[in-house]
Amino acid sequence: MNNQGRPTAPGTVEDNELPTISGDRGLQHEVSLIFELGRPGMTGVDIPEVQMSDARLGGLRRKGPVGLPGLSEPEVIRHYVRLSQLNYSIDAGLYPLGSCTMKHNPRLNEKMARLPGFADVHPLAPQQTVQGAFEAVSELMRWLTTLTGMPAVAMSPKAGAHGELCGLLTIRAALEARGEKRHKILVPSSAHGTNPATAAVAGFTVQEVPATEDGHVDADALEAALGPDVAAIMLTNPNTCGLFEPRIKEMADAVHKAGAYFYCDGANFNAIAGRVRPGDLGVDAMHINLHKTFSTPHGGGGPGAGPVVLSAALAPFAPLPLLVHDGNEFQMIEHADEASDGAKPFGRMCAFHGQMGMFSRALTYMMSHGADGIRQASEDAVLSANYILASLKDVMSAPFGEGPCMHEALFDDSFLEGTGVTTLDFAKAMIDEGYHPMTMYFPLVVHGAILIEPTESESKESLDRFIHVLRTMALEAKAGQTARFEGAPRLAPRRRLDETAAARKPILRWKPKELPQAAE
Amino acid sequence: MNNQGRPTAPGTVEDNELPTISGDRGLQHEVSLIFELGRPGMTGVDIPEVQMSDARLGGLRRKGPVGLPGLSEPEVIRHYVRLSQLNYSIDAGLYPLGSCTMKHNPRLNEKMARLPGFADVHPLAPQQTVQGAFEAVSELMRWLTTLTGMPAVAMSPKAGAHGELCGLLTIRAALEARGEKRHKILVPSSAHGTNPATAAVAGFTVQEVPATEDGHVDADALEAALGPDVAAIMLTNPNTCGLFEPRIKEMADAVHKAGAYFYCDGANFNAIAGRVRPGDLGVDAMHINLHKTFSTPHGGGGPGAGPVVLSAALAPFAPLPLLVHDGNEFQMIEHADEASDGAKPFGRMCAFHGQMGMFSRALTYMMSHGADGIRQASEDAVLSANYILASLKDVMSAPFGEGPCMHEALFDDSFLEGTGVTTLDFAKAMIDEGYHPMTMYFPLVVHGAILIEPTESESKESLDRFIHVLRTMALEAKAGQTARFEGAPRLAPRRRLDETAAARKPILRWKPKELPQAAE
Amino acid sequence: MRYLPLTPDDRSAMLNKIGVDGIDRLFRDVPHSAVVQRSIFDLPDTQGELGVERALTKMAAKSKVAGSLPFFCGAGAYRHHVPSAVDHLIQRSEFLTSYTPYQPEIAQGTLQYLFEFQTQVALLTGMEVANASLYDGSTATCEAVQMAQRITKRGKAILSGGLHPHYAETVETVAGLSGTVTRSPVTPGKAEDIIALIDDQTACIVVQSPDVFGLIRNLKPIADAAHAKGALLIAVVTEIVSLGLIEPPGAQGADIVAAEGQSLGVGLNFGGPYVGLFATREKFLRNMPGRLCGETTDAAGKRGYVLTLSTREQHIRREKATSNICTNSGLCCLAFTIHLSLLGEEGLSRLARANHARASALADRLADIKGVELATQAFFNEFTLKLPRPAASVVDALAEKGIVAGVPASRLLPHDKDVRDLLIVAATETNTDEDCDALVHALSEAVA
Amino acid sequence: MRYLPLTPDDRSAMLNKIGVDGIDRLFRDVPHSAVVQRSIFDLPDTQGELGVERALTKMAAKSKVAGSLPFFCGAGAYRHHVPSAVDHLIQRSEFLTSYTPYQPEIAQGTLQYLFEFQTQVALLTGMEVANASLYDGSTATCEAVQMAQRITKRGKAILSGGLHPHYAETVETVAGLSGTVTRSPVTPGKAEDIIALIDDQTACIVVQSPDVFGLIRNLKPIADAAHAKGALLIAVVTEIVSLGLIEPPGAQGADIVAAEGQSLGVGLNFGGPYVGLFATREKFLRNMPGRLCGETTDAAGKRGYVLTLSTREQHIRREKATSNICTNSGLCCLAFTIHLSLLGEEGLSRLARANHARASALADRLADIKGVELATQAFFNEFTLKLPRPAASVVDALAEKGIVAGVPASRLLPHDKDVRDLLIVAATETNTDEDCDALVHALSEAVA
Ligand SMILES: Cc1ncc(COP(=O)(O)O)c(C=O)c1O
Ligand SMILES: Cc1ncc(COP(=O)(O)O)c(C=O)c1O
Repeated sequence: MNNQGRPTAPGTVEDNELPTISGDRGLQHEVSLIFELGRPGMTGVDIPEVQMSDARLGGLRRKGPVGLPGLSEPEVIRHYVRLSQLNYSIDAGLYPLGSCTMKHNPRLNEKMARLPGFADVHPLAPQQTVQGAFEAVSELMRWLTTLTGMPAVAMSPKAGAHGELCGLLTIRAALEARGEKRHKILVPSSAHGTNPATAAVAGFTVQEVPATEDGHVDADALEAALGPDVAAIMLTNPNTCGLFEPRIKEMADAVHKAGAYFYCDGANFNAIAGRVRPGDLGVDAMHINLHKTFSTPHGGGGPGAGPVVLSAALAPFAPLPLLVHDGNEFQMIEHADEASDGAKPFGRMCAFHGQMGMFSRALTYMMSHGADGIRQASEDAVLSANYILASLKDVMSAPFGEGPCMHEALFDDSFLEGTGVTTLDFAKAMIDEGYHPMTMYFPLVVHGAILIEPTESESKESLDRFIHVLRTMALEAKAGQTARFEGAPRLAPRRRLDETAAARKPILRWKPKELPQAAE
Repeated sequence: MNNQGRPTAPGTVEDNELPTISGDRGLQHEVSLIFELGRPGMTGVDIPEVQMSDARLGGLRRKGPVGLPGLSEPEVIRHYVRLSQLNYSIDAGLYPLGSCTMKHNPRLNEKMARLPGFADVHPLAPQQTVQGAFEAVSELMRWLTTLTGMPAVAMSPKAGAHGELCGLLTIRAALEARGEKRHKILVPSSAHGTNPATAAVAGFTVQEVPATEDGHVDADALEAALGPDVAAIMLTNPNTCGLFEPRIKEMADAVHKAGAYFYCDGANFNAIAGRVRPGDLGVDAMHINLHKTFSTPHGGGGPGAGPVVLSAALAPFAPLPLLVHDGNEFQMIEHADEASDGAKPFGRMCAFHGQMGMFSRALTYMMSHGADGIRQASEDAVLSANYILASLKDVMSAPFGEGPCMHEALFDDSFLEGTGVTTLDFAKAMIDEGYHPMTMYFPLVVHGAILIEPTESESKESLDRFIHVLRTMALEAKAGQTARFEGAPRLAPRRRLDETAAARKPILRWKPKELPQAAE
Repeated sequence: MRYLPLTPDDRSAMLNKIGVDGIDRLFRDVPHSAVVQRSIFDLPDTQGELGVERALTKMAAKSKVAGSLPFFCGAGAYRHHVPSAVDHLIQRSEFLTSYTPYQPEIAQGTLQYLFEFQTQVALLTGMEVANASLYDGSTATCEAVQMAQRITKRGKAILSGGLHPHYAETVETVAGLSGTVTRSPVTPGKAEDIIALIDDQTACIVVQSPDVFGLIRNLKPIADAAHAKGALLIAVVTEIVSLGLIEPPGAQGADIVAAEGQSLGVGLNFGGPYVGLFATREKFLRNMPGRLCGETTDAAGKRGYVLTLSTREQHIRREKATSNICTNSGLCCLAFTIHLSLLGEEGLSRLARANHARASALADRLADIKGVELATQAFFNEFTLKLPRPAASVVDALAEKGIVAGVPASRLLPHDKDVRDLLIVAATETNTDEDCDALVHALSEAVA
Repeated sequence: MRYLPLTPDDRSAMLNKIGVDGIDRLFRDVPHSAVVQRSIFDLPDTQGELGVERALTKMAAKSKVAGSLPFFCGAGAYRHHVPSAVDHLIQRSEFLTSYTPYQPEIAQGTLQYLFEFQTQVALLTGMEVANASLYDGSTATCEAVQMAQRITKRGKAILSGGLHPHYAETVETVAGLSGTVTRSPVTPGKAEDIIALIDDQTACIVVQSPDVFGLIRNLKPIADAAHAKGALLIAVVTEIVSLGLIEPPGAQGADIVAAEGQSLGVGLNFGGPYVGLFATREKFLRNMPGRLCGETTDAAGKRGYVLTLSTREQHIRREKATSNICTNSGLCCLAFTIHLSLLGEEGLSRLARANHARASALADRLADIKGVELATQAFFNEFTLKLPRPAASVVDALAEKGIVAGVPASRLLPHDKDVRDLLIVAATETNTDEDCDALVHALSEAVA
């Protein structure tokens, strides 16, 4: 999730420590920009010089240099190794980002994704030569449709938001096929930002549906908002407050009765996979973030994959390409007129066939867990979140009461009232304790939200340590012992960064110095 | 090299900083022992339960548990990732350990070593099925013998010291074949500890040869020590003071004239590879540390490989196994009587055929560099060491004057005299500056030795930064500004460790607590 | 299960603390009828690494690996040699298993490489600013069109016939919602007269160079014509290595560059994940889609990096955002930027020249085959051949012999009769002389 | 050259600073006659990754990979499945590219895993202390004999006939210098009466269990007899996984355990690098060879680890050291310890049982073949068959068919006529049912 970084314009701090000569501090190095390193002519890749004429370049040969620095391999490796050492990671610690499902990324996934038969395969190679890759995609499709109880799945979306777009365009096509033009999408106020943004991209207008006091979508308000102009609702379930929507089937029925479709944001599927099938809840389309529920690594921001499972009503409108098996071999249908009767693909989401590199990882995860392991993982994720909720609710403030929650525990900042400590301070102090902060200020429906998703990957011992630290921090804050919150983090590679200044006068790239640098 | 850690029993230090609740500090985590984690029954490897009877275990089935902890994969990964984050590495910074040749370890080496045709091959598989692996070994042999100008090479020794042993046993066998029993080995006082230790293991007695004032072996003393009881000299060249022995040929001639052999410790081959052939210097046997000169990674202490090149006089006595090519295919001769006429192998150094995993890496290095690149690497290594010497000699003290040196620059501690700062303090303060200390207190022939080997892998910019830091430190020390040396390092994961206590009451393993731990 | 650290005892203790008597209690809000048992899923149980590895290895072995045979497919995805350091570095836990860098104090590693990536993309394309990646080249093109529509407040987008058909289809599907999209007809090996199509309703012209047939396009006149009518020129690049040798779109007047970065660091991956590069002029900054990383200082005055200008993004602006993108191509950016850092100016230039030289030599040899014509005269590492037979059948015949000759144009444009005999052939530094010999030989036979 | 960061300009500037006018000046101490030119070496020049990779990949492809066919070789090196986490973790820069941990403040990662490794080895072998590794099992055995010679101040070492012949030859070669080494004759599938050979000159008895023919040996009586004469029992283990199922040597009275750790984490590697495990009783501590890591505290009172008792080692004691070893098997220790940490008690036990079950079932099927006899009755995952023909020829014949049946005993003992027909067969968790079927089928044919 992505609301963790409320702009901060921190004051300055003083460092009383004896500074080092180098600026480095033990194992932590200051890292120059790659552009500040390097010498002309140097390279980290040896490529033989070739004879080449300009005759075939249409007169468009590059006139000047690109401006890239030249470094040897050892320097490049050191640069990136040092950079990596400035990062937190799941491998190094608990990463309780609510809505993000920062679970363990098994190493076997990485190994399998690198099998040449999956990785060194071209998307437009003759189809008879890439049957192994097709088989992997097809196997993953089987797992996804089986686990969700949905008849079809569109594989090309490249992440959750792209999946949302795919889902809404499918709905649009289905409506058009019915000869209807509905322009409105209902989105709860607790929805993730991608939901309204996607609705807008897909050419719809967004109408917000309020939440109830207890963190659910107001089903009555939703029903009241339904009408002939409503194309679909976009509902997250479990929702972004970490709660299962108890009236979900009722809402689905109402939506269908109103001639609209039920798009489910499946970002939180990790709470229910193997225990609940969205298809049984009346869902028409749902994206699945393979990079959340199915453990493909987040990689510092991506890539992901967002396949969209579809109900029978929507399946015919799935976008190109379509993977089919003719009883003999797999075939990727890339053009509408090659598709089977009844298929009315709405178009194409992107070049080629989707995120194969993520598919092989997710499939490895699924085969490793098995259906029993996936169910157990969901249960453990929910259990761990409830354990945290139960262990912290007396010292922090849980806006929606006693629980149970699903896979994430939501707190608000009322426990910090009057302490001078904000949710942000609290989060930054966690950094000094060796933890990545949780998601904060999201969802928007509670004040100063603190959303903790431990996932199923933490041991009880790890959860207990985490709880101990958070309890102690909460108690200290309430007792007026605020030293560790002031100006935190103190022990990270950087103190708080000035986000306001960054936005006011954006410096978005390195630029060569105007004047040639004086020689050393 | 291995004399860096003079036992220290540091005083205690005080930490005025606000301690964290968790004990962790930002990105740096405290790490429990693996035995302090885990729960019974848990495992990080899923292996199906099988039916098994005891009938075939000869009544020796294990009676009790081993006592290993049970952890899941995520916990194991976190454990080792966190541990790794407490380490310095070449990849992260300059590692100027004299005599250790901490050069860049190319990633291609790692990739090639993992080719299944090299890695997933059994040493006793039918020889006709492992021709690819044999070819790689044979290619490496060609490179080694060509670069050294020696006719033969024994490939099985597992590291430098093992190579020394192989060399001395070859010499022993050659002497025996001549019907001679000579019991003495001459070893310069500057020699690495493995030299005398190996001589002892090989059943020889050691006689020290002194060094001259200018850091060379005293050739006159050496000649005087030669006699009918001397089996060999063991000479390091370039020597451990980082100097090429100018009278080496003279010494070799004298040795040969006295009926003895010239064993050369090739640990410092990186200074001269591609420019000087030890065969041309009169060397009879020399080990090559593939983990130094040829970039196989040091891996926190090993593994290495120490092939020994042999002169024509010694070649017949090389140990088993012997790799030959019969014009048709490769064959590994594993028994003396299968060897060609004239071969009189002295025995066997170890099971199987040597360190294949290191061979493939070293071969990759050689093929990547080419003979020109190897020569250039040696020149750059020597150039960089001289650059450091020239840049520091005015503020530090170079015992052997103006240079030039070879691949490493030697200083003594006279520049610290009267400052209260020791070589050890100086080294530990480098840690705070983001550097690994250099080799210290070795070689033994100078006081408080500081031996800096930058290797060819550092850019000029990196050398300049390093020089700047060391200059500043030296000047500060001399100016009586000793704050940064007292109790250094301050910024590493640990302050100075009590080595005296560790040796006095050794705790060499974790032990289960006597009493069952109280439940939390 | 090796990935799940809780034991049965742990679970009991935790349920106890929570104060419920079973896990089902935690799922009490799930409608009763929607609770399913394990048995409903016709799927296997937990499997150890060994079993999974065996099954997947067997499956993967049913694909013919590009690196194991003479291989000449391009058309938007290019096989280049990726230095071994790249894969080693991107697998470091701290890069691989970290999230989007929203906590900059402990994410400077990711943030700095994004800043460097943005700089590299700007330099390569000759533009002023670049973002921290989009999904891939096709979706980047789509975002570019939508951005042009926003900036110009016009709806009409004109796509060159040389734009990769998958890209064109993607733009039609999505940007077709916010305006109209017109595709100019295909003119293989020739530059269409696209200038004639520009009118004062036109938001943008989208031109790919080298185009899908390999042809290098001269963008300057198009840019001038577009600007004269108040329209923007969107330049598309599917083979980013070409910019090591060819004049960048920025120098030719492009307003937005949308490119595929897969050629550097990423690999083929059967089509994804790839990395969308997106660059534009500074003045359009606040209309850009995607994340941006910017320089700032921390409270101690040290230089540092943060995600910035997020008021353009969905998590702040919701339905008014410049795009709905959230997860992007982070790790592929890293692979891209490491590969490019390794190459540097000299390496990139040599790589580009090696590609062009190889493709040129191969084109000459193939054009010498009787009945085969070279349709593309100016190209980088990819060209189009006109064969005397339908190209698809030739490709199939050669595939039988273990040679992958290229992409038949009919695979991308099945309805265009004119392209039936066209074969799109790419050659890179990874093709050996033997590969080329094999192709020349087999193609000669196939068309004889 | 991609690995060399100095440019020609840098080199000039540096020479300048040094004050010499050319690199040759720095080599002035090299005798003139020994200075050679590049041209003297008949070796190729610098090559890029692509070229090196191509050449080596081609070379490697000439080996038949164990994992690609039914494969049953053991005899001191065993093919086990190594969890993917192992290779990922050992490749972390901080482990791979660090030196021996002589600066403990910035090497706690290495030191702590060595401490954990020592503990694991002690636990597995049932001994009190273990060191931080030796090169491999064979050299560890050799060091054990030398250590016994030092402790007992006696020279005679008696080697069981069941000791791996390579190990025996290694001991003879090296420990033969510091005493006499006697090899008891080979008694395949049976335990020799080694006790009879012990006298009061005996420093140690060296017994391997399971022995080279797979036989599990009962060590207790030998230990008792040895101790009665003041000799030490050295137990050798070449298949460390066996200790997940079999009573450890420590519990049977062994004084020193020398073992090969290759089975866990390391892989086959064509014979090396492997990892020598070495454990003994606390009272012999100061006679141990190799590095030791110990617990201590730092100046701030925090627990930490250091290399310790280095007064035993060559860098301090020189010719009086307990061994000449310096570089050991660091990274292989790490692989071993990670694999064992992943397995844990339960995983190791299951792994061991799976191995035994598979080998037992295979032994039964092979023994059913007419003319084939099972020579080893008590074994772990390896057993010896008596064939009706020389085993070497059978192995060759099966290799032709793509099946590697095992190691013919004659390969290890060519001069022992009695073993000519013996085939040593190992089966592990990596052998599938199909592998076993193929072996049974092919062997039936070969001996028919
Ligand atoms: C609830 C929710 N919906 C949608 C998304 C968007 O998914 P993606 O980032 O894969 O585009 C996210 C991811 O942050 C999310 O948490
Ligand atoms: C000069 C010298 N000789 C010998 C050796 C021993 O080599 P190894 O550690 O490979 O056994 C070393 C290594 O430290 C050394 O520096």
